[in-house]
Amino acid sequence: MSPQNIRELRIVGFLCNWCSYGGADTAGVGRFVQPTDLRIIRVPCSGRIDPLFIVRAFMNGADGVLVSGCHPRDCHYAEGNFYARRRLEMLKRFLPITGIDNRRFEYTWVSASEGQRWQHVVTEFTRGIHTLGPAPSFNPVSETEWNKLAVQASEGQGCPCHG
Amino acid sequence: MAKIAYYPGCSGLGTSVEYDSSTRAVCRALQVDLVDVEDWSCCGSSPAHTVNHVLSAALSARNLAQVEGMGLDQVATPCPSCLTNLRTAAHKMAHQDFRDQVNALLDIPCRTNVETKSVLQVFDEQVDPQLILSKVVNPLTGIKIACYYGCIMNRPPVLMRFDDHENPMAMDRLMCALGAEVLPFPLKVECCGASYGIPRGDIVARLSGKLLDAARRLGADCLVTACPLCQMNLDLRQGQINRALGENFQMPVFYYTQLMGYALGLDRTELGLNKLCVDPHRVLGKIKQPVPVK
Amino acid sequence: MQTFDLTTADQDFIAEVESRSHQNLKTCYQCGNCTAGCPYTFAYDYSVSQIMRLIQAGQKEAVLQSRSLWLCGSCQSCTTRCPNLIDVALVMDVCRHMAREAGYATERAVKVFVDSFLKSVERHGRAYEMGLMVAYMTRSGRIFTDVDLAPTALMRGKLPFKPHPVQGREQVARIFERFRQGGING
Amino acid sequence: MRIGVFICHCGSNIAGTVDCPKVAAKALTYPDVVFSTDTMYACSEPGQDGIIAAVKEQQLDGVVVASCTPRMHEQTFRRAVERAGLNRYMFEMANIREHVSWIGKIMEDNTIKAQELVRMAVEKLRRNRPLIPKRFETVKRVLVIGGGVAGIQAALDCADGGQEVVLIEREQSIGGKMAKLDKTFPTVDCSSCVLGPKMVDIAQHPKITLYACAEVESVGGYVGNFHITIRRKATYVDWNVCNGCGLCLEKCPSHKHPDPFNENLCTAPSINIPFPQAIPKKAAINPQSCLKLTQGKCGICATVCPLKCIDYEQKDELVDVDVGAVIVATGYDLFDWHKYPQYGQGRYPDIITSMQYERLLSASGPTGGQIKRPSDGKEPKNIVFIQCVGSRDRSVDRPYCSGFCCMYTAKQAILTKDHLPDSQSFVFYMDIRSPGKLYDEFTRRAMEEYGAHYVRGRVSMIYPQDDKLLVRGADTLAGTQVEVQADLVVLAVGAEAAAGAAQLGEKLRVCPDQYGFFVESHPKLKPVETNTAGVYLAGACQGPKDIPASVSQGSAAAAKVLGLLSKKELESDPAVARVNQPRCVGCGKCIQTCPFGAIKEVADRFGNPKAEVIDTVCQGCGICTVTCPQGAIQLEHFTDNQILAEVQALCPPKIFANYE
Ligand SMILES: Cc1cc2nc3c(=O)[nH]c(=O)nc-3n(C[C@H](O)[C@H](O)[C@H](O)COP(=O)(O)OP(=O)(O)OC[C@H]3O[C@@H](n4cnc5c(N)ncnc54)[C@H](O)[C@@H]3O)c2cc1C
Ligand SMILES: Cc1cc2nc3c(=O)[nH]c(=O)nc-3n(C[C@H](O)[C@H](O)[C@H](O)COP(=O)(O)OP(=O)(O)OC[C@H]3O[C@@H](n4cnc5c(N)ncnc54)[C@H](O)[C@@H]3O)c2cc1C
Ligand code: SF4
Ligand code: SF4
Ligand code: SF4
Ligand code: SF4
Ligand code: SF4
Ligand code: SF4
Ligand code: SF4
Ligand code: SF4
Repeated sequence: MSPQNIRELRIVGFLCNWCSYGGADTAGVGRFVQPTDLRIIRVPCSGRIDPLFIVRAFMNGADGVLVSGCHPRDCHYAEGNFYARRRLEMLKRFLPITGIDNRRFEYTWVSASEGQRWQHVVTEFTRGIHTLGPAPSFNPVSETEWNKLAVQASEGQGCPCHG
Repeated sequence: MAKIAYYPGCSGLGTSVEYDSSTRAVCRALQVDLVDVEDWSCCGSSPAHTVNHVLSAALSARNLAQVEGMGLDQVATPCPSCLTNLRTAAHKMAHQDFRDQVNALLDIPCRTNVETKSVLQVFDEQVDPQLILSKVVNPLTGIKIACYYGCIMNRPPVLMRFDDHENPMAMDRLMCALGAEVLPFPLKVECCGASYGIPRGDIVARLSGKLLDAARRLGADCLVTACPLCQMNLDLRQGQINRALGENFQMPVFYYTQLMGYALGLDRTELGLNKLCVDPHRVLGKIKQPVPVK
Repeated sequence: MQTFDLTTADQDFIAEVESRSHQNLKTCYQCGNCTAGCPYTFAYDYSVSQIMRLIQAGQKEAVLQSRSLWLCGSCQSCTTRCPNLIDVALVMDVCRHMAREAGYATERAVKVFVDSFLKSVERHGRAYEMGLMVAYMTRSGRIFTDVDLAPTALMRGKLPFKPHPVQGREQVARIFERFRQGGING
Repeated sequence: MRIGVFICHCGSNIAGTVDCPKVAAKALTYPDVVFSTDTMYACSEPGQDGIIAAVKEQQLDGVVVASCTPRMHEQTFRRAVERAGLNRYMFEMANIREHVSWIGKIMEDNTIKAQELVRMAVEKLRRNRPLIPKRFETVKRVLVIGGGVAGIQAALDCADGGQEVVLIEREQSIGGKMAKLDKTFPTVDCSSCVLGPKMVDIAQHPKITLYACAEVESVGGYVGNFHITIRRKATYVDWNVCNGCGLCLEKCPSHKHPDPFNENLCTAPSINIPFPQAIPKKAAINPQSCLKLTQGKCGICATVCPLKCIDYEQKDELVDVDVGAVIVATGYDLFDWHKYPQYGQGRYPDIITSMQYERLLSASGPTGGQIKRPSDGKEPKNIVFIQCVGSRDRSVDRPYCSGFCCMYTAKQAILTKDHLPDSQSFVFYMDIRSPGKLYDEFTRRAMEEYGAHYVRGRVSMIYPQDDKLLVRGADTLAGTQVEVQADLVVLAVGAEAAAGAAQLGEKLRVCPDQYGFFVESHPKLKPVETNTAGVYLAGACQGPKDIPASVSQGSAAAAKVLGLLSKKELESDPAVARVNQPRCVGCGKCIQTCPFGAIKEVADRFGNPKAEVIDTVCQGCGICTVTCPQGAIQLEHFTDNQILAEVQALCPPKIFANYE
């Protein structure tokens, strides 16, 4: 199947409750039409997003993952988004090692009042993922090896995203 | 200073020969190294862009390509109309589609890596003010002048990116440095009637008349311009204006380069003061002779 | 005064002006700032903000027949001061192109002047003022245009009798030639 | 587990583009779902009753509602399930309105998306557990920041309601912008006659402590228990002693610096009391211009002061207060019109702002209430008012309407005619915005009775001509250009966010909108609340507002605070972090990262270090959870397992089984 024939791809969003989730609501209230691929998981703060959630989404076949939090300095929890930025930046570098095209992962900042910006972010990101097409099905070195890596990562060893 | 390509513009060969010659003379005196654009052609002036933007850009781009051929990356022109055309062409050609359309009209394609500036901008940004001061031999002390920039030297600001677009000061600063009393002319960027002198002289009479009136109300001895079209409308057509409005303006209209050359004591024939229609000598006579410093 | 039928607004016309000028004309809220600054308003039939309004209303004929299009001096006052950052002068330019393409010339003298000018450039590679004047006077039938200025200008050597040669004038002529063949909108 | 699912139509809001019955039917196939239905308006009384009945009849122990955003009705439904006898955390919401029906047009895609969101909620709910909130006491004191009319009203209402109030004002006196106004629309009554008594009430109220020349230094704590540090800036005058006699002002030799209270139309002495009705009426020294403080010379005020209260050595002072709630009322600032180069950028003295004009009109202003133009002190005849200067203008990034300038311009035109019967006012406007009670009648009066000439159009340029200002504008109704030879031009400058609002917002964790005004919790239903519990908004800090609206909001915020503090105890959100002590290795990473200092180190019975969360301090951000290398500290209600369950609901495992 060529990408053009696929109407929807699997895109997961992690949004902080205070800013970006509100921004997505504002976009809804403003009836800013967006592609329907994205499904949003609400977390209290972008600092709550464990890079493992994202890795897990990809391992389970997500075609794209979008993270959005409050603008730097606007964080409801003072500095959660700084932690998030550091972790997610690391993750972006780490992804290729696991064989995931890191263009499938993006993180950004949208405030609760920026409905229009949210529409733009979703539309652009979805467009980008459609250009890349569906994620190739995971072809791990071996399943056991992957399990090992995942467990290792979940324990904070060998996963650079922690800290 | 690096060599700068020089694009005189068609009027430099005709209605504004004195602007061209005085510009060259002043540049020479201030060590601004100009080289004429080889075999330059008309930029399209004001008419071309009213017909079609690709055509207009192509007429300009041919000249930019000539500059590229000379291995230079800066071109200066005294004429704001040429400036606008050259800059607009380069600006629009930043878009691939447009560039392709333009290049399809040209023999030699233009890559648009040339920056166009007005000669005034070169003076303002690239010439050391101390150098100018050190060369002044006839300070313009005693005359009151109004600097008129014309409507498109600084506008639109997104394109021209030079000086304040409502109250430009580059020429004021130069004239001040030369010792003249520069009045705060409020209509520095108001249009003079542009190229409608021929088809609609009535428009020019009204708009240029307004400028002359504003200068007179301020008590200016003369107007100083940086544009061949403005200068022609205000000077050559001053008689027409007087007849149309029932006025009696006697306002000399200089090119700023003429006054610069005068202050720097350059050869009078190159300044072309005798080419001005409204006799400037009464005003020049007001200039106080410098007291020789001993 | 005319009555405009708003139900039959010419959507294609609106779209064409927008796409050729790359401006979003819906953002014009008719503040009049462009008209307030336009030095030519006194000579216009429709003020520039009215032109903007007529475009919004899809009134193609009224716009293309407006004399204002031909009189705009491209002075950029409107563009520079529009609170909605519309390049109004560019919109005027685009309408003028469309009027010309549609065969209108409600200020004939201006059109003749423009045509004469470009003819002269096409022929000589540079503007040749004497030739231009002669061409303009014969074509417009206004043989007395600026005759009063001729002596002054001639005496000061400002109206050379001969065109200035450009070696590459064929190159310039070819620009015009290709342009005419190309049917370019731009 | 027995889960019930309710799919809301929201009239046609959702049902218009989502096949609700189909979503409900699909939900029945999800694990643990034993009941599923669609409902017209889930939040309405019958809607809620339906949920409660279903919980009872079907013996549900968890409920999923798919409807609007949880930011709208999560609390509503939590209360409903509680009424049905469940724990309020055994409830999940799927947002199928804002995130589905309102943004997608294709029914089929929307329906599938809604189904998946419901599935996600079900999977999360399956891992929820009941949580019990802790109760804590609140401090019965309120902090009001900003002493404009909104802050004054809020402070008085709180104090009358029996709460202690601390009011802090950045400037030397309270009163804000209103203290500078001459008269106020739509009644044209004297501003200081209305405001003055309220300011005095502030000074005299036994429950109000006022700190002027003060700002918030830092904010800690949480709703009910905020710890505030206030910086009281040095005034170089002992305010406990100064009685505002004003002797020092008269004798100060350095009296040439611009007077900000009079909008720089005149000058003021270096030791000053900004205006006669100032509250507190105390002198303060301007350290930038005082000769003693800048050059070590002078000291005259210290000699003349009969009470010997001058202290050149005075330093800033920090004061700590604990409060249960905060009201932000920091108002607005005026747009800097110099961003419009076509209005002369200050080169022409007879172009002034509307606020400067208020000072010219005011009997206590620099001209004693006579309208004189700044350049030559002459009375103007033709006065041009330009509206929307720095409002409704994308080119200066101010696309919003400032709301009150149409009205105050009409007021100024009326007052102008009162002061100068021979004058003629011209008002350039784009639209007249006067939707309040008696407001439109007021602007009409300016035109009809006071003869103000209203011109619909903007002004493109102003320049001097002889001793007049030539104002060139458009009359778009006539379709022409117009010119006025004006003696004075008054710019109705718009409102923008107050300087320092961003920094204050950061301290209070209150979000600014894209223009810097503070964001309310909900534009219709929670207009004075913020997203930070216990912090409220009043007045123009939330968006441009006139005095009646600012005062209403001041009272509304006070009502909210009184409601909050009327409760003996508050319940803390139980969705806090919790340490699984056997798993914790005591590495202390969580302690270091928690932004709120909510985790402390304790020793277990073997003396090993362990982390422990202080429930009332934890804000529930979950930063610690991600930091812990052992997965030992988990944020309740958002545990790793719960979030991973959501991920897996969306992306079912492909290559290996769930390894939870
Ligand atoms: C020229 C003009 C005329 C007007 N005329 C009228 C009228 O006739 N009728 C009418 O209804 N409205 C009028 N208004 C509008 C009126 O000014 C506002 O509605 C009103 O002032 C809003 O009150 P506020 O308390 O919200 O804000 P403000 O009056 O701005 O008060 C805010 C206060 O907070 C203080 N502050 C700011 N930041 C801090 C901080 N970080 N820490 C501590 N303190 C801080 C400020 O110093 C100020 O004292 C007019 C406005 C203008 C510009
Ligand atoms: C067509 C239309 C569309 C609107 N759209 C919007 C919008 O999109 N957004 C918005 O913000 N606003 C909108 N509004 C305005 C909105 O309706 C009002 O702001 C709002 O309803 C005011 O609420 P209220 O409680 O003051 O009055 P009401 O809604 O009028 O409620 C008053 C209640 O009191 C009852 N009542 C009256 N007299 C008595 C009595 N003597 N004894 C007992 N009960 C009595 C009435 O029956 C009624 O239930 C709209 C208005 C209209 C007409
Ligand atoms: S200035 Fe701009 S917004 Fe105003 S009328 Fe002209 S085009 Fe429209
Ligand atoms: S560009 Fe044309 S329309 Fe615009 S202000 Fe100048 S003359 Fe008027
Ligand atoms: S619960 Fe939400 S979606 Fe349902 S009717 Fe109420 S507001 Fe609408
Ligand atoms: S400082 Fe002294 S002199 Fe000045 S007002 Fe206060 S008491 Fe009077
Ligand atoms: S010490 Fe300062 S404030 Fe006091 S009188 Fe002297 S200059 Fe004025
Ligand atoms: S209130 Fe009136 S003057 Fe002020 S911004 Fe709105 S429309 Fe313009
Ligand atoms: S969730 Fe963790 S990091 Fe956040 S406040 Fe609570 S204890 Fe601190
Ligand atoms: S980070 Fe984890 S292991 Fe380390 S102290 Fe905190 S809870 Fe314990």
